[in-house]
Formats: sequence, structure tokens, C-alpha cells
Amino acid sequence: MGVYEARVISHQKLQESAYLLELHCPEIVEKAQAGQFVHLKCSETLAPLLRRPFSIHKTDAARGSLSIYYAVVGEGTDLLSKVSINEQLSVLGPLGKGFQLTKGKNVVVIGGGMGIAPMLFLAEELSKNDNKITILLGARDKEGLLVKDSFARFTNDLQLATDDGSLGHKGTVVELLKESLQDNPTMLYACGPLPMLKEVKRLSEKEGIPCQLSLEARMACGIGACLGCTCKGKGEKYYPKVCSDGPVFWAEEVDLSE
Amino acid sequence: MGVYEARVISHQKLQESAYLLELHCPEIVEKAQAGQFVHLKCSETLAPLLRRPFSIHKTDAARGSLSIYYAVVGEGTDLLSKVSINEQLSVLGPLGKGFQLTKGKNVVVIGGGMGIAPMLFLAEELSKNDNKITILLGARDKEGLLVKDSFARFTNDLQLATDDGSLGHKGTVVELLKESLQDNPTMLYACGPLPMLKEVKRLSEKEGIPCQLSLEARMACGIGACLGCTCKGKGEKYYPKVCSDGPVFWAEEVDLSE
Amino acid sequence: MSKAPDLSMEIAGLKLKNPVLVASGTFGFGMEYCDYFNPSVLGGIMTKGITLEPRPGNPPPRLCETPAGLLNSIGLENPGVDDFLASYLPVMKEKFSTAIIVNIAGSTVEQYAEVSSKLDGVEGIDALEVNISCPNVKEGGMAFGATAQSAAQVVAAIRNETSLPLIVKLSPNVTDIVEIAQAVVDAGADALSLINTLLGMAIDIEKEKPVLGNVFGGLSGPAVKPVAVRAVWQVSQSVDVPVIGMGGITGAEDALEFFMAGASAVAIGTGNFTDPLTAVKTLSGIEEYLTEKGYASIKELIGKAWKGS
Amino acid sequence: MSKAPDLSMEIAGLKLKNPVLVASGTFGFGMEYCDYFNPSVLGGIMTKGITLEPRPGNPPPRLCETPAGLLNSIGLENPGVDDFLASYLPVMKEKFSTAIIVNIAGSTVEQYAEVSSKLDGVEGIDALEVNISCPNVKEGGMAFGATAQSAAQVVAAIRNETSLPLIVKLSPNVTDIVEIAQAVVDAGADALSLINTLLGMAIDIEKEKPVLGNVFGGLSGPAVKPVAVRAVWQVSQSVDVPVIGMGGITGAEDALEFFMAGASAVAIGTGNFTDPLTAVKTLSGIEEYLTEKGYASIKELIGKAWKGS
Ligand SMILES: Cc1cc2nc3c(=O)[nH]c(=O)nc-3n(C[C@H](O)[C@H](O)[C@H](O)COP(=O)(O)OP(=O)(O)OC[C@H]3O[C@@H](n4cnc5c(N)ncnc54)[C@H](O)[C@@H]3O)c2cc1C
Ligand SMILES: Cc1cc2nc3c(=O)[nH]c(=O)nc-3n(C[C@H](O)[C@H](O)[C@H](O)COP(=O)(O)OP(=O)(O)OC[C@H]3O[C@@H](n4cnc5c(N)ncnc54)[C@H](O)[C@@H]3O)c2cc1C
Ligand SMILES: Cc1cc2nc3c(=O)[nH]c(=O)nc-3n(C[C@H](O)[C@H](O)[C@H](O)COP(=O)(O)O)c2cc1C
Ligand SMILES: Cc1cc2nc3c(=O)[nH]c(=O)nc-3n(C[C@H](O)[C@H](O)[C@H](O)COP(=O)(O)O)c2cc1C
Ligand code: FES
Ligand code: FES
Repeated sequence: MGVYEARVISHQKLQESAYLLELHCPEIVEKAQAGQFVHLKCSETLAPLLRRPFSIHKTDAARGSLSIYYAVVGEGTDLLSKVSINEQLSVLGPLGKGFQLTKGKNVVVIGGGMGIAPMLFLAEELSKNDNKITILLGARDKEGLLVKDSFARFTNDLQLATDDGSLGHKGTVVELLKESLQDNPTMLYACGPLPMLKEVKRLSEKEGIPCQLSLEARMACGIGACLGCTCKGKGEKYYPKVCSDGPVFWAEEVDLSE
Repeated sequence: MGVYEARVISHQKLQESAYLLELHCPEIVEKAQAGQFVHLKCSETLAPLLRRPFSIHKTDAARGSLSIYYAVVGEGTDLLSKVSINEQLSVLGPLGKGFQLTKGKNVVVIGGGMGIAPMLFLAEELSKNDNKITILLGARDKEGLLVKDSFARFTNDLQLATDDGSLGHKGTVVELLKESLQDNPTMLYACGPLPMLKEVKRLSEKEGIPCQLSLEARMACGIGACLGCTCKGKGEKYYPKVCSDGPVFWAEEVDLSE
Repeated sequence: MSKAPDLSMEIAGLKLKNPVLVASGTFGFGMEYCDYFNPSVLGGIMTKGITLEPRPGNPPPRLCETPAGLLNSIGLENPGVDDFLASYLPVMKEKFSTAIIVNIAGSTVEQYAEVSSKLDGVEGIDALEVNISCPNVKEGGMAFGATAQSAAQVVAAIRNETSLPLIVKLSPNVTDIVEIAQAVVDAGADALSLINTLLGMAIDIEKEKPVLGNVFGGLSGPAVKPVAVRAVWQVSQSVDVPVIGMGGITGAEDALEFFMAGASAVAIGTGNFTDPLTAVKTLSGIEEYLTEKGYASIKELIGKAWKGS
Repeated sequence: MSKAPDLSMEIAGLKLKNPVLVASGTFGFGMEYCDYFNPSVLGGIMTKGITLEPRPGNPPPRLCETPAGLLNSIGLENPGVDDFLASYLPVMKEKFSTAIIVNIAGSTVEQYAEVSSKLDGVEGIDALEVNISCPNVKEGGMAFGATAQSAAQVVAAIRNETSLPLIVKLSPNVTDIVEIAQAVVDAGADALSLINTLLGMAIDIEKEKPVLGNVFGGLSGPAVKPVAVRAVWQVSQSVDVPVIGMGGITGAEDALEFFMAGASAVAIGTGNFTDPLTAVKTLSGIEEYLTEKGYASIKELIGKAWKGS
């Protein structure tokens, strides 16, 4: 972990208001694990004041680069989208607790919306370990699934869902999951909007399948110092910190009610 | 006067941290008078919060454009310097009370440092009215006088001064003025740093020559509504507003002591 | 097809065509902004603070920009009530068909009373806004707003002199704003404005002295919005009179926060400086929001965040 | 060749190698930042607030970014004084060769006293910072800091239990911070920290309810700097003990404002989040400034803006 000035190597608009940003940062790449994130300063001014967390979408050891896949949703990501090649960005990372990898298992990877972002790195890592991987990606429309091809390399079973039916199954990724469960997976990995995570958690509990969820929370420090990015825990730990106890949690560790 | 979204037509780095920015804004050009200024939003975010005032350096009726000549001194001008061609900037203008023009007189135009900026537009206007014009420009070094050639068109008597002697007289523009006074000018026009303005005012009073000074103050509204940009007045008016009672004042109207 | 949402609002008997005003001291007497838009489209104009005698204001510099904020130490520069009535009000009356709310200040209770009595019954004045919270003059503002007792005293004295709707403007520079709010309502306030500026200052590290000629200034702008929203939330739940919310509004989203926190109207201050069209844009943004969400009236939003759905 | 300027400072008998600290609650117990720099280069570390019993803190969401500011409602989540002594302090002692200032809070005067007595005489603790100004918990903070009397009462009770240097942290959410400062100094404070956060809130206009789980939060960051500088200016001129200034510092220029306003040391809070290196950069920036301007010691700058040259 450290703070680095990372040079922008490539920056590509993928779909309406979603971008792929590649940063040169070998120090982070060397240590990064799937499910971890980086904390980025999106501007040099005080607007916005805080950094913004983004999952590591993929790494390229040869280029010493990591990529993030992000959507423009507000001021920070809007400013980020205007950053040019060769500009430097201040990056903290790699941060947080990533996914626990499995070996020789039958796993399902579920990504919904921008929750697709961390799943590519995860898929790559899982594919190295002799797992049987099913990947389920969902989005509003086919535009939201433009990164699907990068996933195809890591699985023979890539299933897509869109709300408007413009690509793959018309409906939610949770519906795809329900079918996949008949295949008796032994591990679920999920990242996506809260309603999706709630459903995945419910299904995993019902079926008794271990399940790892990547959560989001508003962050300040990003490194466990401010105690700001809490979610609701279960059992002893009242309020786990998403940035350092997570972002990846076992489904049973967290309470997703609002 | 109005608020306009003006497109950047050209943007040129002139010298170390000084730029020439040309904005397409026919509405302002049509009404602009020498000595007036525009109030520019340098960023789309809240950093910095306020607009920044800049003198109108020149106008080009055919292109419907106005130019400002500015130095990077802080956050706002730094952001401004990064603006690209075809971007839009929000501009208020033309604002303030400009220079009172003369006809058939023997005038001296004195610009020091970035105070050179409004003097080009002034020189052009004066040159239309059958005046005998002496132009005195001063700067730290010759880099600071790169705009000098634009002035040459409007006078046969362009004199330069630099602190380091790298161009023209080694010394201040006030020293040049002292010599020019032997020529019995009938009007002085000055813009520049406070110590220079104080000297010009003192000399004008000593010699009894009418003198117009362009002043600066921190501004908020730029249009006379907030009462924030005051200077010290003389006589009845305690605190004239630089944005609407000025920026150009008769030397005797203002008290330049700090 | 959906009907246009109802934006009208009544505050202290004063009918506003819409609930977007411009805040005292940031809009002069309205004239300066006429080149940019027609102020009559707004719900009302709150004038620069008026005192009994003309005041020159504080020595320059009077402004200092801060992160997302502005420090000002204007110090109530104004032409005085007589000249206001003679020279400014007639022009305002003629030019503007919107509520004219005259902001007043004073150094003594008597001065507040006298200004109020001079403004009472004058045609064209729709309401008074009493500034007991100006941090920029030693007497005549903050001192009165600092305790419930002195605040109530000023308000009672004014109430005695006028039947105009009385809006009292509160300071955030107090330990318990609710206590002061209740005291001035008991003393006769028909509505409350909040917040005035926060007491602040800045130092010029080159000159090694305060930036402002007056040392202290009032902090306004987006930086103070969280304090303002909190004050509106607290006060609107504790009094029975309407609250006009202000502090850092730069657009409709900010304004909506204030309504949901309990404001019945909002005023744009520093936001006018960033963009002279902020008030009109805020107004149209609110209208769009209501239409989009299917609200029939802005009134449905008042206090929504504490009333619940 | 010029000598390196003297950055050392003594506050309440506590010798600091330099006057740049990190503020309570923004630096955990120092461990998290070790990956970014060595905290031992700083003048000291102010710990997260410690209470008698462990506390879970407030429900999420606990953070909301605002223009140039941050609202937090952590609510004093902490392991409690016993676990702090058993598990955290030993690691801090071992890892850090810099002043360790333990920030404490409580819900009753007795709790403050008991925590202080447990920390008294413990090796490795250099000073206590007493938080009587936390706006984030109903009891145990702000309530005590709100009046001179209750503030003095807490401080006197703590003074009774400990001979450690006692730094009392004041709230800006009061009508008269000077009055409170004087009262706590009279009650035994050796130094003052100011400011804690401003009470604020934000509303989520989509959800039509407050953003923070706890409704209210404390506002920090550059947005509040003008309020903090003002408080330091006022208080440092009215008491005879040193003042530690904080509120919105993001670099040396901000820190210099605080020194010139009267601070003897500064602390970086929210600035750590923008850049974990803010504190070290501030320190080196101060050193450069002193060298450039030919000051022999940082002490020459304390209160320069009111003392004059
Ligand atoms: C561990 C982690 C990993 C993330 N990875 C990615 C990623 O790979 N790609 C990606 O596009 N985004 C990712 N995000 C979300 C991303 O951080 C936010 O979209 C970003 O911070 C928004 O910044 P902004 O300034 O553009 O929007 P803001 O102006 O801050 O917010 C815009 C709107 O989005 C909402 N919002 C923004 N962020 C969050 C959040 N974290 N939780 C709830 N609501 C929010 C706000 O409430 C607001 O309505 C991740 C978040 C976390 C915590
Ligand atoms: C009527 C008028 C016309 C102007 N015309 C020009 C012009 O043609 N070209 C040009 O380069 N500049 C001009 N200026 C100055 C210009 O407005 C400032 O340089 C600019 O606002 C600085 O913004 P910033 O954000 O970069 O600097 P900031 O970060 O705001 O300030 C940087 C430093 O400069 C000082 N400073 C900035 N502006 C002023 C000021 N107005 N008075 C005193 N100190 C100041 C600040 O105190 C600070 O130390 C003009 C100013 C006025 C009032
Ligand atoms: C330059 C300036 C002048 C002001 N003058 C007055 C005044 O005369 N009377 C008053 O009651 N408030 C005055 N205010 C306070 C504003 O009306 C408003 O309450 C405050 O600025 C908060 O709103 P804002 O953040 O939108 O500016 C002034 C504010 C500014 C910035
Ligand atoms: C996330 C967070 C947690 C804080 N926790 C504490 C605390 O436990 N005790 C305390 O006295 N102050 C606490 N504070 C206040 C800071 O120590 C500091 O006084 C305040 O934030 C102003 O400084 P800043 O603007 O540099 O952050 C906290 C501030 C933040 C932002
Ligand atoms: S963001 Fe600070 S603890 Fe997680
Ligand atoms: S800047 Fe507002 S009156 Fe001049």
C-alpha cells in the first residue's frame, strides 16, 4: 500500500458515460488482489474534497498498469472523465480485503451494473486455479455489457441479462443465478446494486452456499482510520468498515437491511 | 451587459505563465469600451467559487471576439490556463466604467506589469481620435513585454522599461513618465501595480495634468450589487466601488494609501 | 397531461408568487441584476440592510474568498432609511412586480423601532426582515441576536411600530438557535429567516495581518450550507411560523434540501455572484423537480425529511 | 549559510519536536498511516476519542461530503479505555517516537474523571486532550462544551485525577467561545485545542430524508477554516495558555494562518483524507517558509497577525 502519482496510459469512453481508465502504477499492480480497490483524487482542487474509490478492474503486469471501469454519476467521476493521457493522478492502493480465491470449485461470479467492474480481475484469478466458472453479468441494456468480451476468455459459461432484453436474458441477473443454482455451485461471488446483493445473499443462505459480496459505502480515508465507511455487521462486530474489513465480506458477516 | 457562454477561439501561451485568450462573444464586443472588464468563471466546480475579473485587452469586431491577456497567479488563473479551444466559458460583461477618451490631445498611456492588459484597447481607441499618443510600458523583464508589437501600430512613440534592463530603459516606467512630462501632455492614463499608480497620481497632481487610473480590487458580484470591491474615495463618496464606479477613476477621486 | 405545479406560497400573510427570493445584501436594490434577468419573476427581493442614518460601511478590503465560501465585511453600507424611501423604493416599486422585503438593522433598540416606524404603512413595502445577526458591525446586529432576551426585546419594539409582516433573521453564531427562535416568535415575529453569515476571518500570510479591513467577516456560500440546513431543520420543528432558508444555495438541489428540512421559502445570496442567473435557474429547477416527481405543490415538500411520507 | 529553523515547541510542559500534529478521529491510532509515511516525524498524534466503555458508534451512513467539507457522525466508536491500554497503547509506544496525546470523552463528569484516572501515570501517554465538544453523541460531548459552567466542571474533575498535561478541546458551536476558554483555563486546562466540528446536516433529496444515520453530523475540512482561524485569533488573545489550532488545514499556507492567528501548534484532520501525506507536507512547507523568510524559530510567528511586527 502506498500513495502514488500514476500516469494515465489510456482512457477510453466505452459506453454512454462509462469509461475504462488505465493507470501506470507497477507498485500497486504488484500487490493487487482481486476485489481490492484504489482511492483516486479526481481533481487537483478542493472540489470535490475527497478521493473516490474504484475497484481494480484488471491489471497488466507487463505494462505495469491497472485499469478501472467507471460510470460518470457525479462531480468526481465527471472530472475524472475529462482527464487526458499522460496526466498524473494521485492513487492510494491497493486497498481493502479482496475476494478469497478458491481452487477446483464450481463457482458462480455475479456482476450487476457497475458491479461488473471488480469481477473481471476476479474471473482472471479464478481461472488460474482450476475452477469451473459460471459468469453472470447484468445491466440495464446491452450498452452496459460492452465489457463482456473480456470475460469470455476466462469461462465457457458466460450468461448475460439486460432489463430491456437488448442482450441476453430479458430480466435480472438474479434470475440467471436461480437457474445456475441447479448446477450446485460451491461458491458465489457477487458485486452490484443493493437489491441484487440482498437477493444473492438470501439465495445463498437458503441453499447454504458460501457467498462473498463486495459492498460499497461512502469513504473518506479509505484505509480504516476514520471509521466512516461502516456497514451493518452481524454478531460481535457492530459496524464493519467497508474500506478495510471489506469491501468483500462473507454474506453472513453483514446485515444488508437499510 | 449580460451573461454569455463564450466559446474559446484561441488560447496562446505568451510568456512564462501569461496567456492570451480569445473568446467569441459578439454581444460584448459590440458594447465594449476601453477600460471595461469581463467577469469570468474559471471552472465549472465550486473551486474557486467566484468569478475572476479581466480587462478587455482587445476586441475584434469582424471575428466577434474579445481577448484577455492574463497572468497565472493563483487557482483561478491556473484553471483558466488549462481551458482548450472550443470550450465554453461563462462571461459577464462588458462591466465597469472605462476610460474617458480624448480628442486631439497629447496623451501618455502608462502600463506596468499586467496593467498593460487594458492599455492596448485604449491605445486603439485613442488612435482613432487624432491624439498624439505616447505609450510607456514597463515590466520585470523583456518576457513581460512580448505584447509590445501590438502597441506599435497605434503610436510613433512607444517606450519600454524593464527592471532588469533586458529591454528598453533599465528601470521603471515611472522614470520614463518623468521624462515624457517635459513634453507637456494633457492627459495621463495608467494601469499597473499600486506603487506605480501612487507615483503617477503624485506626478499628475504635481504637474496639474488630468489623470485616469484603472484600479483593482477583489470582486464578488462584479456589477455593483454586493458593495464588496470598494477602494478609498475622496470627498463625499467614502468607498467607491471598483466594479461599477470604476475600475477607471480620476486620480483625484481616490485615495491610494493602504 | 400534468398541470404545472403550484409554486405560490404564503408567509406571514405575505403572498409570494413563488418561494425563491434573493438574500439581503447580495442583490443590492435589484437594479444591478436587471441587465441579466427580470427580477420580477422571483418570489421577492430582500433589500440591502437599511439603517436609520446612512452608513459608509467598513474600510476595504471587504471580501475574501475561502474554500467554497466568501467572507464579507461590508458593514451595512447603505443610504439610510430616508434616502431609501426617497430614491430607491420608488424605482423598485416601479420596476418590480414582486414582493419587496426591506431588511433593517440598527445599533440600538430605538433605532430599530424608528426605522420600522418610518417604513410602516409605506406603499410598496411588503414585509420587513429584521437583521439581528450581522457579524460585521460592532453594534447593531449580532449583539442583539446573541441572546434570547435581547433578540426578543428588539422584536417587541419593532412589533410595536409596524403592522407589516415581520421576518426576523437569525444568526448561526449561537449555542442554541432554537431558544432564540422561540423567543422572537413569542415577541411577535411572523416568520424567521435563517441563516445569516458565520463569524470568520482569514489571514494574509504575506502581509502577516488579517485580510479584511475589519478583521472579522461573515462567512457565506456553499461552505456553510450544512450549518444552514441543520438550523432550518431544528428551528422549523420548534416554532409555528414559516422559515425562510438560506445559506449556500447554488441551485434547485440545494433549495430542495432546505424545503425538505422545513423551509417554506428559500433565498439565494452568494450564489448570485457565481452566476447572476442562479435564482431563476433555481426556480425553474424546482418546478421541473415537482413536475417530474408528480408533486402538485411545493407545499408538499416543506419539512418532508422530518415529517416522513 | 542559514541554520535550519527551530521547529520545536513546548505546550503545557509537553515538548514537541515540531508543531504539526494529527487531529483526533482522523488518524485512528496511527497504524493505518504507517504504509504512507512514518508518523514519528510529526510533533504528535492525537488518538481517536476514548471513552470508559467501548462504543459501537452511530449507525451508517456516517459520512457525507459537502462543498469543501465533510460531515461525519462517527459517534465516538472506540474500544474503550481498558482495551486501549491493553491493545493499542503498547503498539503505539513501540512504533512511534512522537508525542501520544490521548483524546477522551464521556457522557458524565464521572466518566471523564474515571477515564482520566485510568490514563494518569501510564507510561507512553504524553498528554490528554479532553473532548467536550463532540456534536455526534447525545451525551458526552457538546453538552459539556456548551456552557462555561459545565465545561469548567468537567475540566476540574479531570484535573483532580491527573497530572498529565491537559488540553481541552473547544466547540465552535457556541455564542462566546472566549468565555468558555477562560472558564476551562481557570478550571485547570494547560492548553486548548480548537476547533472541533460545526454542527451540520445534509438531506438526501432522492430519499427525502437526512443523509446521515444519526441525522446531525460534525462539519470539518477547508469549508470551516475561516471559523477556526477566527476562534484561534479570539481565544489566543484572551488566555495565557497555548492554543492548538485546527480546522481545514490542507497545507503549510493554511497552517501559517493559524500560527499568525495565535496558534502554538496545529493539527491536520480531514486533510489526511485528501492526501495521507498532508501532515508531512505541511511540516516541510512550514520549514521552507521559515527558512525563506529568515525566521529562526516557528515561535516568532505565533500571534504575529495581532502582535504586529
Ligand atoms: C469499494 C468501492 C469500489 C467501487 N468501485 C467502483 C467501480 O469500479 N466503478 C464505478 O463506477 N464505481 C465504483 N464505486 C462507486 C464510486 O466510488 C462512486 O460512483 C463515486 O465515488 C462517485 O463519485 P462522484 O463524485 O462522481 O459522485 P457523487 O457526486 O459523489 O455522487 C453522485 C451520486 O451517486 C451516489 N453515490 C456515489 N457513490 C456512492 C456510494 N459509494 N454509495 C452510495 N451512493 C453513492 C451519491 O449519493 C449521489 O447521488 C466503488 C465504490 C466503492 C466503495
Ligand atoms: C478590474 C480588474 C481587471 C483585471 N484585469 C486583469 C487582466 O487583464 N489580466 C490579469 O492578468 N489580471 C487582471 N486582473 C487581476 C485578476 O483578476 C486576478 O489576477 C485574478 O482574479 C486572480 O485569480 P486567481 O484565482 O488566479 O488568484 P487567487 O488565488 O485568487 O490569488 C492569487 C494571489 O493574487 C492576489 N490577487 C489576486 N487578485 C487580486 C486583486 N484583484 N487584487 C489584489 N490581489 C490580488 C491574491 O491576494 C493572492 O495572493 C484584474 C483585476 C481587476 C479587478
Ligand atoms: C456581501 C454580502 C452582504 C450581506 N449583507 C447583508 C445585510 O445587509 N443584511 C442581512 O441581513 N444579511 C446580509 N448578508 C447575509 C445574506 O443575506 C445571507 O443571509 C447569507 O449570505 C447566507 O446566504 P448565502 O450563503 O446564500 O450567501 C450579506 C451577505 C453577503 C455575502
Ligand atoms: C471522521 C472524524 C472523526 C473525528 N473524531 C473526533 C474524536 O473522536 N474526538 C475529537 O475530539 N474530535 C474528533 N474529530 C474532530 C477533529 O479532530 C477536528 O477537530 C475537526 O475535524 C476539525 O479539523 P479538520 O477540519 O482538519 O478536520 C473528528 C473529525 C472527523 C472528520
Ligand atoms: S473510509 Fe475511513 S475507515 Fe473506511
Ligand atoms: S464586486 Fe460587488 S460591488 Fe463590486
